[in-house]
Amino acid sequence: MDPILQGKKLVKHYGRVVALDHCDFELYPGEVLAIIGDNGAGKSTLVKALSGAVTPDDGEVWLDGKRMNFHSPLDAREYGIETVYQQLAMSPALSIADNMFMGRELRKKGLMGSLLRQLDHKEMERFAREKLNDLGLMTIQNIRQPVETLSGGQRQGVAVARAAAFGSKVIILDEPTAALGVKESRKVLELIQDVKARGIPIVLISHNMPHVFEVADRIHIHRLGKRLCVVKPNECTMSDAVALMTGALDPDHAKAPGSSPGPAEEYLHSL
Amino acid sequence: MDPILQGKKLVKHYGRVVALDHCDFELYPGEVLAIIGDNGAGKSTLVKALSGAVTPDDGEVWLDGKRMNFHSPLDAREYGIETVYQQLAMSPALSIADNMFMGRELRKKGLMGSLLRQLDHKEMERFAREKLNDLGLMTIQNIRQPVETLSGGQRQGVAVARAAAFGSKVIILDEPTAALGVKESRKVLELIQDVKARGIPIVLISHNMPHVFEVADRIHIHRLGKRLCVVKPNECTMSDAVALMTGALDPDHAKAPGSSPGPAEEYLHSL
Amino acid sequence: MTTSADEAENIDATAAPQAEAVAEFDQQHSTLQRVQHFLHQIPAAVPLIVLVLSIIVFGLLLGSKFFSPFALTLILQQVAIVGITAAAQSLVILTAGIDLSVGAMMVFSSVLMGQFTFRYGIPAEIAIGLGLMAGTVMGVINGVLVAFMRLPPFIVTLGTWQIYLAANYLYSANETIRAQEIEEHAAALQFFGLSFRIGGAVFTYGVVLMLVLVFGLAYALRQTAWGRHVYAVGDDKDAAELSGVQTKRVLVSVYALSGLICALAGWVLIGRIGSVSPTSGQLANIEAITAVVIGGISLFGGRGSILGTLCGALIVGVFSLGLRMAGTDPQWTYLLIGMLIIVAVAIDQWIRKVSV
Amino acid sequence: MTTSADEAENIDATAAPQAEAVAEFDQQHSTLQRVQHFLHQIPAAVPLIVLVLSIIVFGLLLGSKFFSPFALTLILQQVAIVGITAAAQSLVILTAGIDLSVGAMMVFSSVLMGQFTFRYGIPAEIAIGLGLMAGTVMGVINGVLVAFMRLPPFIVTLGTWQIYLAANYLYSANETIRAQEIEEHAAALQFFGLSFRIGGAVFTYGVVLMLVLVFGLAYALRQTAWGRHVYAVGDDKDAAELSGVQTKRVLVSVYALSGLICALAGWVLIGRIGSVSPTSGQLANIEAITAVVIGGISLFGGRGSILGTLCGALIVGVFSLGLRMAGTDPQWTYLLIGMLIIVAVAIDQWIRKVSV
Amino acid sequence: AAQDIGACLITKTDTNPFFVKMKEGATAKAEELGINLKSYAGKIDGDHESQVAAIETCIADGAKGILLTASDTSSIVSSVQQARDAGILVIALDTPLNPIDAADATFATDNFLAGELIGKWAAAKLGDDAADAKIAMLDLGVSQPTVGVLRDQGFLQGFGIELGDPNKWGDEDDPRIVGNDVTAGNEEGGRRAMENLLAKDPMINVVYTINEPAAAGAYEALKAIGREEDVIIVSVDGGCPGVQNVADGVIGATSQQYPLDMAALGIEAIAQYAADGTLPQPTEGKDFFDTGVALVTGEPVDGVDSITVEEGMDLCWG
Ligand SMILES: Nc1ncnc2c1ncn2[C@@H]1O[C@H](COP(=O)(O)OP(=O)(O)OP(=O)(O)O)[C@@H](O)[C@H]1O
Ligand SMILES: Nc1ncnc2c1ncn2[C@@H]1O[C@H](COP(=O)(O)OP(=O)(O)OP(=O)(O)O)[C@@H](O)[C@H]1O
Ligand SMILES: [Mg+2]
Ligand SMILES: [Mg+2]
Repeated sequence: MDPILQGKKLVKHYGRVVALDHCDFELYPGEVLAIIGDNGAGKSTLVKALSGAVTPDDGEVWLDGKRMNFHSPLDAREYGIETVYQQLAMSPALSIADNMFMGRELRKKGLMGSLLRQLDHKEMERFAREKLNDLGLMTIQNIRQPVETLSGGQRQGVAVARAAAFGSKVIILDEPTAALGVKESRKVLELIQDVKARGIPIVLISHNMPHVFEVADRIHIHRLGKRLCVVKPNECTMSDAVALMTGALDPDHAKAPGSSPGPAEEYLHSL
Repeated sequence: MDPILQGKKLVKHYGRVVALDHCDFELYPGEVLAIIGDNGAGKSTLVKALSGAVTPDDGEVWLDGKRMNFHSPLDAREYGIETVYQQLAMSPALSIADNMFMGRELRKKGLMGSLLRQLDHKEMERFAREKLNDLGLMTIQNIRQPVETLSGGQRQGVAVARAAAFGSKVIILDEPTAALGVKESRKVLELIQDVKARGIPIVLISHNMPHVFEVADRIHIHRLGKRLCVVKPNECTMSDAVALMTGALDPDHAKAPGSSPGPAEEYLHSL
Repeated sequence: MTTSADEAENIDATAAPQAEAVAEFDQQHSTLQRVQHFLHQIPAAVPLIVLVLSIIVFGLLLGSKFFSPFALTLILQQVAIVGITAAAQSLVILTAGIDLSVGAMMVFSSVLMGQFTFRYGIPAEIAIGLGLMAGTVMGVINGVLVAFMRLPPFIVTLGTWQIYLAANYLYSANETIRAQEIEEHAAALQFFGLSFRIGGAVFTYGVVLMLVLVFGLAYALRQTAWGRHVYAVGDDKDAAELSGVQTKRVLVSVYALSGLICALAGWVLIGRIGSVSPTSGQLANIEAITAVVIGGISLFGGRGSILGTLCGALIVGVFSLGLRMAGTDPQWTYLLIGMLIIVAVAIDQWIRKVSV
Repeated sequence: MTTSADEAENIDATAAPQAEAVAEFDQQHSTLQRVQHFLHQIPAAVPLIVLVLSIIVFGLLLGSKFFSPFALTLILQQVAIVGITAAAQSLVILTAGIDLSVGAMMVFSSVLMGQFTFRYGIPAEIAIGLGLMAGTVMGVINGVLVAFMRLPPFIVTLGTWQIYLAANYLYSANETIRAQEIEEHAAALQFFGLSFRIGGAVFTYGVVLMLVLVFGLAYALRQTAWGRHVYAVGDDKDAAELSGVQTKRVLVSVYALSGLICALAGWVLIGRIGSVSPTSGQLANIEAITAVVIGGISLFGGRGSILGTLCGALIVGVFSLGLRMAGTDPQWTYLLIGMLIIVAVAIDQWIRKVSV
Repeated sequence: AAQDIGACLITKTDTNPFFVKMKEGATAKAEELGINLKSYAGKIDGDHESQVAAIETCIADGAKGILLTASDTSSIVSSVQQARDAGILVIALDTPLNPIDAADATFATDNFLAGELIGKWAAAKLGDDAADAKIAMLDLGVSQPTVGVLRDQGFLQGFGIELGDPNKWGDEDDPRIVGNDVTAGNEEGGRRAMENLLAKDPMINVVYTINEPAAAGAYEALKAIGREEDVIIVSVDGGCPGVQNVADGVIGATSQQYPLDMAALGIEAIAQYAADGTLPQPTEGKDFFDTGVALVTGEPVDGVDSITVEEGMDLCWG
């Protein structure tokens, strides 16, 4: 099977810092791929390069077997790649509905829409409310309230809802549960399963190992700006994964789980 | 024993939102008190009210048996209360050392210091480097580099180091490990234990239940802007705590752990 | 791990009904708070109220002389040019920018329209079209420098202001084209100076243009995707970019439109003063910014309404005419307008602070 | 749970030696990059280089006429007032503010000094002291409105600019006090106009004051806690507040100091033009902002150096005198300075962008 | 009754002492005649818009007459026409409109003549040295307002220099002119412009200045290099500080104008017009009422009429 989204030897410098150092990346159809790695390893930069938010200095991005040249997140979105960025991309003074439809607003039917380009606020609000309810974000009562009046967690929920609603080919989530409570985190994990069930592959960045091991099909371990290795959750323990991403373990030694205890307990001990 | 830091019936409105609704709070000497609660429950607002970053609309803050009237974080700091806020309080363009000593700069000895008020950059840098090393933030090589060039995790490390270095009476940490990797999180937990060993009480806000149950002596469960109840980690399971903070469980039912499985396994199942 | 979903369901199911109102516990509101909340909902409400109040106050002070259709429509006429440039300024300020070159673009466009007609003998209609294009080009230059070179708008337009103004003087050779000549040979240039009467009220086409422009832009900002994008860019440019707004295109479009509107203002200017004079409009920058600020648009972008700007321009107009009619020393007028700016914004801030 | 610490230790222990250089992998740098990095380290380097280059270019173009001690020190004299007001402006801009009232504070203070002396017969030294106090008070008013009322600095000083200027005209009744009278009765007012020679170079005390002020402020900003706080407030006010800076006090102190420095500029102004004239300094705002901007201080606050401002003011001085000596039409000077602003900031931006 | 007679005075600015004096003259006369006078002004020189708004206010106010010193002499014409159509007497003060008959009457100084007088005086003062004089021209502003152009060109004509386009300064190619620079008509601008031109040629010995504040600034620049004794400064205006400067030897000669007279005459004309509808008449042989100009100098020369400093002091304004 060919990867649906692929990065080849991606390079990105920020001044003197090399955030991506000839990094490879593959996402296969229908899978949930987790990316884990230390702070500053370059995970966010990698997904930004894949989704057009940064232009890599070198390297290639391939989607569905075609070489892509994304110059902005909009380019990537047009190909069905939706991303929830680590720093949430929201306009604080605009409403939840406005934010969800930013850049793909619905116009009214008929002359008002085509000639006067009037927006269909009603329909957009209906849709937004529906998607938030799916996520269990019932605490948001007024879909017209500005995003700045939401708590950090509620905002994250809106961002995830937006990605889930519009992503048709790939959904990328950069630490989607960092600011979320237990219940909301759970909803997001469920949503990931839902989306996967719809056949859409997902890239998930998270520092939360139990989450990662629960939902991921494969785990891309990122270190020093490049992919160190890829492991499968059932072939690797949590503590090995942590050891790999911190450099305590060599990838070559990790391939033999054998006598080690089950992933969950092991992880708890490593905490 | 009397509480060292106490909030009595604290109230804080943000426009139509009631972030604190007659909330009580007690912190006893030498303990680690965790605050858990849903997103938007008002946890950050509570610690801001205690540390002078917001002025409550009503209610009282008591420190060491004396009524306090903090008008700014500086007021609270002068009484030895150090806080790491959820949105990190850093000046991006200034150096790590400048940030650590912001508001309590060291002046040079002698005439240069007293008359010309010259700062002792050397000493401040030495001290900052030492504190960061204590936290294992070895990856920061240049203490003079602007904070904006650090990764999110590194910044959080600097903030925690600052609080730990200067807090003499109470240290408040609002989600100090949210952006941190596994290793760095561990260092922060160790630091909390260290600080506690020095006899300084700590308030810890976190969504990470294993962390909370590991280090907390008592857990303040916050819900809908007030304290729902206080539990002890060894008398309550993680899933009960989660149920309490989401409202799934009444505080009265939670007091009998008895036959339930150990906290860790229970939590894992609830995930 | 993957077997735990069922148990979790249980917790969530019980949690749901109770967890609805985390952030919105109800409370009793005082009347004051309700007023504040209402005012906060409608960003143009404060300037509108100030406007109505000031008309009433001057009406009481000055009697029928001020409170006549003639005097009141005179305010509209006097405000037309400021109102139009302030509309352009509003657009730019909504994107968290500022356009110090509005006055320069206006006067240079009007000079180009005039000189194209009289120096090169181009028919007035075409010359006007060329002038409008020139204004747009000046706006595009601002926009490109802001959007693609990522230079701060204040600095870009501080520079282009001087450049356009100097170009204006150099090109025009400081020559004024006289009203009589224009009337004779190129009446189209003075189109917006023509007036019609409804009862005692006198309206010029310039006033009509201002109203059409402001309400048209208000519609576009509120009801079209472009308008939402303008707000989003002003609110948080990086966030807008990440959430799929073509921020560069939006910025260039806003500055280009600002240039075009200023060129229109230049055309209206010819109608108002009759002649084409390269020295007009020297205070247009300050006046336009003053109107925007009194109208309650945030200088940090993303907040406020262009209808507020119209009110802001009218407030200044009412004060100026009222104080002039009352025979106040001009310096006192400036002093009072200075205070008006601060007070208007302080009220606005107060409303925002208390009712979030 | 609490028993797991030991195992964790092991992981960390092995992790430590390898995890050192997460964010700082080494790489080869091109010479260009190294130059950029160097320039980025020293914020005043770019304007300094531009200054030296422009002196060299004009020196080559105009020969010894320009490259003489006389002409070069003349630039210093011409720049003194702009340099001083720009120093005040720099302070304010470093806190992410802007002070549009610098010119008004300067001229009003100078008028007060003169009128106190001549209208009320107060000894000149005391009148000067009162004038300096008046400037400080005007600054404090700005500062209080910004810090305590939380109004945007642009709006506050847009308002007070008009207020102070109107007050200036009303109070002075537009009367000029002649240089000869001042010379006779109150020579202290002209102190900063006195000059001394070193070789062919002529320095006024005004120039000396400018240099002392700029270097003194550079020291204070770099070496004292107050200076660090000014930067922190400009960088991120909320963060500064949370990390224990008394932001309100810092803001008021900065605006007050700005007022005081402008009053000093007013005193220097009397020395320079000999007389006390309420109509001077009309362009001081724009000139001060231009110097700051060319000097590379960010309008968003928190970045840049006041030494850059000095270079910025000198660059404009060199261009103005150089172009005039080359016989350029004054209008071209404005056009070129407009371009200079944009180019200077574009270069600055480029350096910041490439070398973070 | 006279109380019902409203009159307006509209000046270019209310900060320039010249207009301040004009306002004082008008106010005094209006009080004497019992006329209700309101004064308006532009915010800065060249602020044409405010003047238009002021005329409109006067129309709305039902004034009988308007005294106007126009910032933009031709653009203002249509507004003036509006006022005249409304039956208001419009008198241009100091600055003739373009065309001059756009106003009912013009009470003005002949600015070209004012320039010519100081030009002739300077040439006569230099005598034979006039042939290789080095002249600095300190003008008003880059937008070349007419008053500035007339004075500048008048000076050059009087000095005996061939003019280029008489509607424009700066296009002469006589080598005696070191350069033109702009002063904004104030001391700071005067000093800077003088310095700039001195840097170009330190041997300048004749300085034309647009007005007396600019002259005072130029003097400071000359003093700074110790050349104030051997340079002739000439100016236009005749304000009291300016005449005092002539007495003190700062300025060699200045052409004095009479803004107080202009304003007082204007108010009288309005009162007359309100009483019986008579229009004021222009001076014989000119198309405006010449309020006169006189050369004030302490060192009279042959062939140029002048008054003494003492006489100048008696007539001065400001
Ligand atoms: N816009 C930027 N400008 C400068 N440096 C940057 C920028 N974005 C990222 N970096 C640097 O690039 C490196 C990689 O950052 P990145 O955000 O990709 O890390 P990450 O793996 O997502 O870390 P975290 O887990 O903390 O989110 C870091 O050293 C960071 O400081
Ligand atoms: N500055 C503010 N302005 C307006 N509303 C605010 C502000 N700060 C907090 N709120 C509101 O107050 C409520 C409590 O917020 P708070 O940040 O205290 O929650 P929290 O418990 O810390 O949540 P989280 O776990 O997401 O950090 C939320 O509804 C939030 O939207
Ligand atoms: Mg990241
Ligand atoms: Mg919080």
